[in-house]
Amino acid sequence: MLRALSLEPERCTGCLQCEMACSFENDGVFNPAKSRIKVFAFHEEGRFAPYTCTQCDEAWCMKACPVDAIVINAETGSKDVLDSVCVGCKVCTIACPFGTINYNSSTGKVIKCDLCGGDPHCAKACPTGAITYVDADSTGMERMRAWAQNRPEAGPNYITPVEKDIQTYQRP
Amino acid sequence: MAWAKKILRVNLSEGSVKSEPLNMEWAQQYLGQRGLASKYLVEEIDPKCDPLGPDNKLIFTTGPLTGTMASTGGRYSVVTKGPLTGAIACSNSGGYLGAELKMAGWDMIIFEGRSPEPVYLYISNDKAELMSADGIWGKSVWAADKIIRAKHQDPQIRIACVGRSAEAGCFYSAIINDLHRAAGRSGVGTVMASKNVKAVVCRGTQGVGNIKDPMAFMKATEEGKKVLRENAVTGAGLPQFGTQVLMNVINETGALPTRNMQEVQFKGASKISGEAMHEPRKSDGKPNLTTNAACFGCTIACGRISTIDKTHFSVENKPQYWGNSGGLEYEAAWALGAATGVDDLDALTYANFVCNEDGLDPITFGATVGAAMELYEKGAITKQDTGGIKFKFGKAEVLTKAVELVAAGEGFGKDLGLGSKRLCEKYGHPELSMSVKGQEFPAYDPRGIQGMGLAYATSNRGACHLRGYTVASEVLGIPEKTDPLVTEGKAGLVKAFQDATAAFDSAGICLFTSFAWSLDDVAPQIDAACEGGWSTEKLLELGERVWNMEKEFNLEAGFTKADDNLPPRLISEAAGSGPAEGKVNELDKMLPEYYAARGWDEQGVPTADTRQRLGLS
Amino acid sequence: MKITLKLFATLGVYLPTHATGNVVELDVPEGTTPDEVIDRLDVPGDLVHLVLLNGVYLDKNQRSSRVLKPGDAVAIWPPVAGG
Amino acid sequence: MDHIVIGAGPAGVVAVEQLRKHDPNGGIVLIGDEPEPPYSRMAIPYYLVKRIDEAGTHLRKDPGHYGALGIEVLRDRVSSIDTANQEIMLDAGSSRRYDRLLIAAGASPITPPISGVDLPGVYNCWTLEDARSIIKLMEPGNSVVLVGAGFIGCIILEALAASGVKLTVVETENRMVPRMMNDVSGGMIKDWCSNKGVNVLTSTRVNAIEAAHPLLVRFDNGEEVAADLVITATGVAPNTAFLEGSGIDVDAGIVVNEFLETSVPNVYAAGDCARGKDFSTGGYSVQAIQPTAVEHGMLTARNMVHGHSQGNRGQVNMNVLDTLGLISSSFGMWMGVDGGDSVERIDRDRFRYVNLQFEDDRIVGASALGMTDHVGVLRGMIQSKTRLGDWKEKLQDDPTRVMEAYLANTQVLG
Repeated sequence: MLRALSLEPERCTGCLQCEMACSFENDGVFNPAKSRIKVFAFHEEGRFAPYTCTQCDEAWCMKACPVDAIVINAETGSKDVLDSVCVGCKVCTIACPFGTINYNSSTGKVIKCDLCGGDPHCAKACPTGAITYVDADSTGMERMRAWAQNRPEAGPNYITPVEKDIQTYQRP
Repeated sequence: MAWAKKILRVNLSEGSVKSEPLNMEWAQQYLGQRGLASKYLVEEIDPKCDPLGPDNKLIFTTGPLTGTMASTGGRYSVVTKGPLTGAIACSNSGGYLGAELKMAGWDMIIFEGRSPEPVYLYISNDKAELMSADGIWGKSVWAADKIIRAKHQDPQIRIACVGRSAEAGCFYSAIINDLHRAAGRSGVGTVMASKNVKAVVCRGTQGVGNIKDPMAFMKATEEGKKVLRENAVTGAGLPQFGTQVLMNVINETGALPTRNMQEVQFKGASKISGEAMHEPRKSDGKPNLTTNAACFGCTIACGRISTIDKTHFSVENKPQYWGNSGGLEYEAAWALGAATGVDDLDALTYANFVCNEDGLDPITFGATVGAAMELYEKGAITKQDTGGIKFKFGKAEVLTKAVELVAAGEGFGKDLGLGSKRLCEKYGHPELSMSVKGQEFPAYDPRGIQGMGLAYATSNRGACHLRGYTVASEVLGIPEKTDPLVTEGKAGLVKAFQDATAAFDSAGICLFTSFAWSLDDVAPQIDAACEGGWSTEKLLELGERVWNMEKEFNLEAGFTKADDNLPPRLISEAAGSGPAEGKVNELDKMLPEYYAARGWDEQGVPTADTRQRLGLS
Repeated sequence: MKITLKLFATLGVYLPTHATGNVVELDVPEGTTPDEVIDRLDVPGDLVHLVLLNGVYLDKNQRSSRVLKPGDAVAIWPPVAGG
Repeated sequence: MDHIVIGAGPAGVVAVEQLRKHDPNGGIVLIGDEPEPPYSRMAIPYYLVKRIDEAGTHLRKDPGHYGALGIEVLRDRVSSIDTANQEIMLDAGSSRRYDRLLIAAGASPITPPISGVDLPGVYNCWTLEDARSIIKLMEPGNSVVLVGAGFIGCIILEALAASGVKLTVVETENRMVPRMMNDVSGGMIKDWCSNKGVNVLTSTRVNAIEAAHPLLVRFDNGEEVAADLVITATGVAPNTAFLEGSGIDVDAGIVVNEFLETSVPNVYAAGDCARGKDFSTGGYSVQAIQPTAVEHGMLTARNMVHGHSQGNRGQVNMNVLDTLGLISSSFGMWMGVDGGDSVERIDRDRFRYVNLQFEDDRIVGASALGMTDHVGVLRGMIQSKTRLGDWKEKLQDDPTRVMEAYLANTQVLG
């Protein structure tokens, strides 16, 4: 069964261990600026929200890529950037409606979460269980609920980011 | 390695910024952060210089573990000659700024001279520039933060800033980073403002990559995190209740300094305690505490994020204070509460917010208000002096007004901004200042915790709990329980805590790890990160070297044995209640033992043997 | 006889409902020890870390031997620290 | 069912793949008139700087990709369409019947009405063939004049500058990328390029190109520049000439309805040649951008096979551009809407710029310089019409916090 990253903002303390683990795994340095997962701080609200690619079925990034540099990992279902093919045109970065694929100016390529090939280091590094790697199906309900609260006025027959694409959220 | 091996030297008088290599020979002797920056300060300034003059220097410094995956590896310190004390000052802060500095590729920033115009330093990786502080000078930290962010258009920049209090010359202004983390004590913010520097704004995207043995480092840091996770204090106690859990502990122990240390127990303690922060309020049903939060890299997450009841008098019609921000830590809650006799949790939280908003050390501020209240009680100051405010113990309205005045540097706030020593001297009662070397005590009465009396008296930056926290042993039983009411063995205990603490403070990690970690847990992490073979023994010796170096700076600055002392109240007026009832602090018994244990002569001067043993030249 | 029991931090949930704040007055038989009071309220033993009798630290081995006197105050914390 | 797709660009290629998905057994023919396998014009700049070889520009890397899907790829050119009989006529002389036809014929560069544009050494930069010719003249030290600083001109600008040529860019409007950036940000891109040694002439026209040195470009301000190579990039126009007489309505692009069907039943249009629905305006216009081509391709394939179940809510017009390291992007109604609010932050010294346009409490448009992290969320918020509530005010205070605004309004933050 496919697994997905489950993100629970309520458990996040903003320590950024996930960002360091991610950048260390991918680039060999501790560098949150190059992390594929990002913790956003909400100071006034007293909240932190870890956020990364949901490996959405629509795969906006993959479809927008003009050179076929983003492919589905058959094992994990993640959408992976092939560095050898990516030309750095950045079309995917504006196409992804979740803002989770970014241009890395030091390599001239784009970067996104690839689930570390099925062993996501961010989840391993998270000290509070705010990031866990779980069976994909178990995250579905909450995603739909989150989306339903923010559904645009348009009816269901329109092409737009749809429920299954919305980041998972689960109350502990 | 882990060091960036680069220092940013900012000559404010010339308006120049330049990069220079880190002195790696010193790095082997002093590691980083507190130790290494103190070495630079000691080498570069005249200990007799005016702390607020251009000859003083201000050093922002990280440690080798700052910006790494080591738990709590996000610390930085600010080292300078402190204006509150005239002694060497080193104030340590968490948040995210320290790691960002490292990510930008810098171990340290050394500010020297004085800028002719208000400026701020903008660092973007290896580029650094001084920029005009027009538009932010005269603004609070919180207001300036917004303006700077809007200007630089980068939500990820990190900012350390001084508030209006520092600009107004308050002697105990802090440097606030990330809105509510503080390099808090000794007036390091005052020094920054005296140099016409409003803020350090940093964005680092280079990361920290020069780890000596990355795989060994990941293993060592993971083991360290496991120890923190499995330890009941760092794994559960601190995240759940924060440091504020101590309020009731210390009150029960009879060591909660109350009303300018006239008493050792506070009836209102439970109302301002960590437990009280969890209680739903009557008015809005929400607790004071929203959540706990971590600093960069911290797997403990003891930070408090709080709100104030919107209907509370302090914030009525002031929506800017209705959101969440940094809540009360134990020391702040004590100073703003017990020291002043105020037991209104929301008033304390408001005062704490304002301390962050305008960059004040809440410990010195609260203690100074407590001193002012006693001066008022004694008739030494009157309503004429205070601008009409009745400075009575226990009045929440006095506390909230006072913090606003000091924050803005207005009215009686100017007097309160002097700190308790100068304030009490000004009004003819120097004995009423509860301070050592001009710096106010934190939240542990040395009559009820004897070792803390010695720790305060000998602390190189003036009275301080973060230089030798023997409370851990004397009250909490970490690592081993000792009797708080006896003096025997305390000299050695204080020395051991002081030396170990200096090592922790030089590494880039938080002292709170020491509730679970010994240096045996720290050494493998440093050793995997840094060249040079780092053992527990080497770290302990480094800690002792740092301590002695700081001491020698103070001696050259003019401090003597007479300054290793406590206010007369604590050695002559007995505690009136609790387990310590009838006791005073017996510093006179402990101090000679301490000097001997340190290898110092009877005047508290390191002997030639000691200096040689530690490699101090 | 009457004694005062204070359960702090996470132990607060083990207080009887009539407790105010973290404090409750209890009627206990003469000869009661701190450990017996702890057992009576079903406080898990591994959470009992810091025990103060009238503000004075009680070592683990004293908790079952020390006999309480009328008016004694026992305060208990789980593992905590601060500073 | 037999499907014919005219045009082997992104819209056509995505369409045939999706057609196969929706119609496992249908006949599918993809017709392209260029000799290469289907490739991406977006990749040409990277081919010019030799970061990739020709194969690196191909839309699909596996040569057997189309065959494996049972898609016939035909190199030919459609000369006309007989919509009454559902047939297309090919240049090669044959004809083919279709049940469903998709026109994804793309666009062609407009040759500016300047004397001398037909001289040797003057090229468009549109096809791989153009690129091959240009590469030969991109010798370091050579003088190159780029006519037009629109999106197409700017994407090859970096390649030209990187190759070490002496580069002059001339643009009739007062700024660079005028259809993507306003005066301020377009001006900042000009400053950036000028600082990097590119000679940028705005509000300037080319009067003539003459055969001398080998070329001489004369401007309307009286100046002239000697050039080894002149590249014109003055816009593109939909390829619709072959539709004459087909009965398919064309009006500055092929007219389609919300199902991307043309005025003739069973004939659809997609990509650069189609006047598709604009998400922001609700009106119909040509959006010659890669993501729109792809979305059109997907939508038409579904509608061709399953009928009109899937309406088109419209595509958000958006662009991203890298001019010598300065990254710019624009989304939707970046120029604003009547009665809307906006916020703009300008830092000329550090080349940072952000502009958000609101209608009510929703973002309807944005443009930025130097913003690369999480920038796609602007598209997401525009397209999902995310209500911002009190975050509108927060964004007006600090418009860079778009990701937080999105999360705060779509996640349950405890």
